[in-house]
Amino acid sequence: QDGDCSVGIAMYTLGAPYFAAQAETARQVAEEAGCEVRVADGQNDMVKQIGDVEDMVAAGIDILILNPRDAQGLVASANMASAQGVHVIAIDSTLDPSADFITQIQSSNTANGELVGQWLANELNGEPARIALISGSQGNLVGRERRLGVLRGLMDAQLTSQGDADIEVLGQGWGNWATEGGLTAMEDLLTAHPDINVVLGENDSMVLGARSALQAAGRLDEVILVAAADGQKEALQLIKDGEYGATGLNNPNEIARRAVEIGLQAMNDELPEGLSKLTYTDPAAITQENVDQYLDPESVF
Amino acid sequence: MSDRTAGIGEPAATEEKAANRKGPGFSRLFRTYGTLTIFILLVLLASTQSDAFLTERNATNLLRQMSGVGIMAIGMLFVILTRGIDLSVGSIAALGAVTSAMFVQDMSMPMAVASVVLIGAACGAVSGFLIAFLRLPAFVITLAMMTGARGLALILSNGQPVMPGTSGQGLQNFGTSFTLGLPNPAWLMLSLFAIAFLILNFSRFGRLVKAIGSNEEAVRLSGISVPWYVASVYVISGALAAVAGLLVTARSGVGSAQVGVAAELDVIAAVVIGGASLMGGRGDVVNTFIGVMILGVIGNIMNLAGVPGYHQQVYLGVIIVVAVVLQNSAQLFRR
Amino acid sequence: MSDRTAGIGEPAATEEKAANRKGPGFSRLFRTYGTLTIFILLVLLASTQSDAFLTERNATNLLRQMSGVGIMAIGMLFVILTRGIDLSVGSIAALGAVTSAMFVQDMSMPMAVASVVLIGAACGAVSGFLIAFLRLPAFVITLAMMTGARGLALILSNGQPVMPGTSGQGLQNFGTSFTLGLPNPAWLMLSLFAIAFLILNFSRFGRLVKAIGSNEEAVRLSGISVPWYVASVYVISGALAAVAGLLVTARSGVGSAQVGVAAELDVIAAVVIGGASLMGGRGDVVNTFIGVMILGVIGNIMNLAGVPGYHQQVYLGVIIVVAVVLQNSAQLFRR
Amino acid sequence: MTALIELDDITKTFAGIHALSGVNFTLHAGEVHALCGENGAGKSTLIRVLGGEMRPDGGTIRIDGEAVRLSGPMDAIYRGVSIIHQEMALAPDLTVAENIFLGELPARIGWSELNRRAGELIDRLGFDISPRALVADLSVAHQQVVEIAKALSRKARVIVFDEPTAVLSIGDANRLLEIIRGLRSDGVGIVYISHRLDEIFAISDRVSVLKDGRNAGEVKAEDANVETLIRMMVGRPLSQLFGDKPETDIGKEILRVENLTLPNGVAGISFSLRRGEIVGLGGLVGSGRTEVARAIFGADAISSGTMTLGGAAYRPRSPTQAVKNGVNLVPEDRKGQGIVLDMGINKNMTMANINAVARMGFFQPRKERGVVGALIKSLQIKLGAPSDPVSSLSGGNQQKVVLAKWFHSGGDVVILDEPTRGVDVGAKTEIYSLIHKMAAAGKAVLVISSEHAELFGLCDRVLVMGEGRLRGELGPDEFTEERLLTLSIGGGDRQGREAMA
Ligand SMILES: Nc1ncnc2c1ncn2[C@@H]1O[C@H](COP(=O)(O)OP(=O)(O)OP(=O)(O)O)[C@@H](O)[C@H]1O
Ligand SMILES: Nc1ncnc2c1ncn2[C@@H]1O[C@H](COP(=O)(O)OP(=O)(O)OP(=O)(O)O)[C@@H](O)[C@H]1O
Ligand SMILES: O[C@@H]1[C@H](O)[C@H](O)CO[C@H]1O
Ligand SMILES: [Mg+2]
Ligand SMILES: [Mg+2]
Repeated sequence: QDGDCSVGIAMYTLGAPYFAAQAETARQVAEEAGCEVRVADGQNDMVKQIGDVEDMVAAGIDILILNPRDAQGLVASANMASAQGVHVIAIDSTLDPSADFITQIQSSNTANGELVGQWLANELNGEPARIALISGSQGNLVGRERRLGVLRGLMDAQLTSQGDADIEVLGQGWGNWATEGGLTAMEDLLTAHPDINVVLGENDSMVLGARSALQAAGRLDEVILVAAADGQKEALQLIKDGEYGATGLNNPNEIARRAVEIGLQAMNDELPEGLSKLTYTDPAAITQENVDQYLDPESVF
Repeated sequence: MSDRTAGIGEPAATEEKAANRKGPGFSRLFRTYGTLTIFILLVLLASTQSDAFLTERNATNLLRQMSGVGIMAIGMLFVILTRGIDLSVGSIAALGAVTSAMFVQDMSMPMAVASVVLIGAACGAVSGFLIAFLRLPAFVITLAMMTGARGLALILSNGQPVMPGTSGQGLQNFGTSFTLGLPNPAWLMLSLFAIAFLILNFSRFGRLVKAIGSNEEAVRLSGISVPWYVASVYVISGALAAVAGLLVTARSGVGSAQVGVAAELDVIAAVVIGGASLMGGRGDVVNTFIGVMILGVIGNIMNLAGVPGYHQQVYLGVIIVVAVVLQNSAQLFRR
Repeated sequence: MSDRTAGIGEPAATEEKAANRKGPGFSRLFRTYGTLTIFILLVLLASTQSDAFLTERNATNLLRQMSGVGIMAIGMLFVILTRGIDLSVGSIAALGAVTSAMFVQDMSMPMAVASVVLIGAACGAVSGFLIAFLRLPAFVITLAMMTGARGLALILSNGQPVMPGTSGQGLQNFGTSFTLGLPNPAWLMLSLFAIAFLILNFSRFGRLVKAIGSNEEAVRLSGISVPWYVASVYVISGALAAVAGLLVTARSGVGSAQVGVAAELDVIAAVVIGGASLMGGRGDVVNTFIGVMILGVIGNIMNLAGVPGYHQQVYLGVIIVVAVVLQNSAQLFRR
Repeated sequence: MTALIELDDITKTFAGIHALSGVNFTLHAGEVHALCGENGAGKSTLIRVLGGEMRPDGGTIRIDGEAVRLSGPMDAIYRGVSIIHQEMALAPDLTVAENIFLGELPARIGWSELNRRAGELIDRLGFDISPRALVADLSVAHQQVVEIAKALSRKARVIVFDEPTAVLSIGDANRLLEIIRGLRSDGVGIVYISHRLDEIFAISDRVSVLKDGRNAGEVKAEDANVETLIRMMVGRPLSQLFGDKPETDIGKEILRVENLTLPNGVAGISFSLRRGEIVGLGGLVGSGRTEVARAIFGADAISSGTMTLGGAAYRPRSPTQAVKNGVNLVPEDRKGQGIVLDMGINKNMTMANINAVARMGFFQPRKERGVVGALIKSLQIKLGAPSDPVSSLSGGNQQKVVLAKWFHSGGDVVILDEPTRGVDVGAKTEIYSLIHKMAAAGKAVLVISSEHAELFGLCDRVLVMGEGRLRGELGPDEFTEERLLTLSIGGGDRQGREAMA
């Protein structure tokens, strides 16, 4: 049945572990189903990704798994692919719902943020939040949703429990989604604002880096570490060991697996009735209490 | 002294030179057609790798995909001819992408386009002034502009993609439709290449730009205001980069400040694969176009043939080296 | 010439000039101390912006944060002295980061470090060979290496962070601890700068590297095998870039293929802010170090003062231009 | 006595061109053997072969009677052969001492020792140059001295000078000849290449002439004179080197310079030029002639002073303004400043007056072809095709292209800085006749030259500079080397004679 099924996986970047894992899982699942697979690395460039999609469609794919660089920018590409009879599934980053695709699968940054924020409010237990914020990259919408999600959740939880909110974001550093970026950003934040008690990062990698900085400064004990997203296994291990507060569940493998499965269903005309255009994975704040449910030392990510 | 015309002070060498010297003749030939040869080899190779390659649809895709890099390569060629370099093109493209999405909301299309081009030209003028009149190193000045223009694009857009809204429909229509079987962005790129060809080969400006790259002092001492010419090439490069950014907005329907990150590297690579010398004075429009297409085909065929992402980068590196080796093979063999 | 023996170890100083000709004398003075002046101005400015700036802790941070860029800048200085350029340092650093995390798992520390350095040197050797022996343009060759080495790092790590595990604890201990009040990475950078100083000023190798950038033909005609020297600087640059990558792993505890994206631009900017000329032959170790620190202080103070992200980029661009203008002001005023 | 160097039947071809065919050349210890010939005759190629920089296609090189195959420049240096190149081979960013010992720097450099040794060598040559000075800061003459010191440092038994005086003024050239005499008496064998025949007679024991890559003869210097040498080089007698000065009407004053003072020490320069006049500007190196020329041309800044052009105030801020006003300059450094080497001959010729062959910024190819064709014809430039790069021409013809450029631009004042530097005798006579043509066309011509014969043969009067001042003017009846040197050195006649000796 080789050749009957061809899957294109167009990632806007493979330059971060999360995406590499996502693409890898999608590839595995599709190959197990007997499909031929091609993976494209958009290298963070919207124009390159548009070209990648064009090339894949020209090469004759049946299913397109698209993690779009830009919600609007890839609309035309998705429409074009669908018009050519390709079954398009969007994953992770948002694709504008006006586009022609089957469904979008992603975690809800708002829902995750709400849960992580709540957990943090509990942990602070009335203490004011003095936050060092470590953001991903400038102009990134996902990052914005994540930080606002957690801050919103924190604010709401404080209001609910105390009737007021005492939250101060002392500084925002930029860590480029990466461990070493989080490390450097944290060093400067720590120097400028020695009196923080929370580190909030937009993903685990950066918080892991920030943790190294805190460790080197001997400040690990006084600071709560939380990430808005991912559930990277190194972070989960630390959560289990009680050395890392919480993170939002954003499992790349789960998202990829479901996307490919839906794509195959669409190809075989077996789509479930009433599939909505937006499929959120279940939100969760991963904490020491529930970490065993998510920790898999063998997983890629 | 009746026979002064007959070879006084002139070793019979020069006539002989033109007639007999095979080395430089061959080298000249390869310098002119080397890029084309590489391109043809690559196309042949590509067509064995995927049936989809030699299709009209794919050719169309390729032209459209490379239109931005192609347009920036034109400006870069002018810059490189003067011995300069422009690292800011990607960022100026981002500025162009963002501002075009903003301007079409409140201006007529021609006004919006003109304003975008003007902004790009203004960025180029700032770099050009510093480089040409204050004689500061182009690498660092355009590096600073690269940082600055990107920051500006982010500030203007507030880091959010700018939606041109319904008023931007005209722009998007232009960007996504075809004329006479070719995508409009491809037409735009091809016409700009044609204009550049005319300028570089038949105009005073083009000739002097080339001469400046070869020997700036000689041009200056010929009574020509070199700094104006040098500054101009950065203005051109900036304006064209803004156009490239506008095209991205036209194609994608959104003005993003993330456009063109690291584009300068692709653009410079294309120009050099097209045989231009970073030491100035050497390079031409047709080969630059072919250089752009070579770069495009490399990426295109790897996608078609399903080369996995990370491996693509390694192959890309290897193919660039092979292209440059071939490009310089005439020179290599001569030694 | 009575005082000929005075001023031991001062290759650059000429009393003759300082005494007799004011223009160039002043220019030389600024060429030597200009970078320092810029640095001092910047430090003064910075200390008015944030109380945290002039603290020991911040100075320590700064040195540690710049250790990677600093180490790569040493290699880049050698490359730039020969009129070359190395765009691949960031990618080779990534390769170094990934391989060091891999190697410490199965090798003794010294073996692992040696292997990492060797891999960086090998990448440099490939570029160096192509540039020096086949005389291909450094810009494009190292651009290809930039793409290729990054691809390799990604393939080796599968795009995932490589955890050195418990066997990597030694490395991480080194990377995160202090010796005599200074972080170890800072010590490493400072010692490498010191070694580079000795090599560049007191060794045949260093002087010939400088001479090659100044007039390659002269060196060749002195019977020296220029290509070996040119190739060597890329080997050095590659090896040092790998060390910089290893340091990142040592500091952060994971080996990531994302290390050093666009680092080449920072590194080159630092070297040029340090007064080196991209036309070769001009540049020295001390000023390069100051150039690295200038770049570090710019970013550091903006972070401390809480300049919002997008604006930082615009300021960075402006400050780089100002630094280069000051750096070249002697030359500007003279005209 | 076996010859120090014996080149036997040397052949060298470049892609079809016979640069050398069967050339023989010998050199003994303690002699100066001059090598003459037109541009492109093969002189430089022959010494590259001798210096191990090029491998000959055929023939034998014998050093001390032993046949050798030189593997590279180092091999030649090791065997005692040092070459001082036409294009100077120094690294400007390094110090004098480093440059002297460039090929043999110790792995670990001890600066005091290196500087001491360099100082000794420079002292031995009788110059006062700091070993720690950067070469970039030295005058051309001093750079030449560094080159010689470099050769001495290698204990060279053979030193080859390829046109060493082309960039030197007569005073420095004379000091150089003095050094060479010293080397000769120390037993060093010298090969001396020059286009200045007077020097050849002043210094050499034997003269070999190359023509079209072959031996055209060898004579003892004492048995030869200028005519015989020229005949050997050119293949026929050259009756008049400077040609007939056509009767031109010296017209109205066109350029007047008053009290011109420059930032670099040139001060109080006043003179005027009239239409149809050829005025010389003589003096020693560094006397500021080039700088005066560049200032008039707007290429360098002026501190004070006034100029008038055709009666109107003239103060150019750039060469562009000078050219607009009809002031032209043929710069001294042809390759660096005069032409764009890798651009077409035709394109170089029209560069200074593009508007004459272009409309609305675009070239009119037919018009340009016409202009170029006429220029090639009237200047008798020998070339393959007009679109060939200038680099394909011999030095003399390259120089004519620069002249053609200004011929075409049609200015009123033409300044020629060392117009015949590095140009062979045949081409020189043609350039002289061009200069006459310019004057005949009513231009005012100012010729800077370090060859006194040239100034005297060509000019109506000669201005003499020394140490940045205009020291005086010589009329045709005062045209003697002695007068010129006296003025330029600024002392009494005794000093002048010394410099001559
Ligand atoms: N590397 C080369 N490649 C090709 N041709 C060359 C090369 N070097 C010299 N030639 C040719 O060989 C011939 C001899 O040149 P050479 O430089 O020896 O002349 P020359 O006698 O030194 O002239 P000049 O007086 O102008 O210095 C010329 O026709 C020249 O064009
Ligand atoms: N000994 C020296 N040291 C440093 N610079 C010097 C020296 N001699 C000359 N120069 C520089 O070069 C300039 C030489 O002047 P210029 O070239 O105008 O002289 P010239 O009379 O035209 O000599 P030439 O015959 O070399 O053309 C001086 O003004 C000075 O700037
Ligand atoms: O979810 C992903 C990962 O967190 C990645 O590390 C950065 O971008 C986000 O979109
Ligand atoms: Mg010669
Ligand atoms: Mg002069």
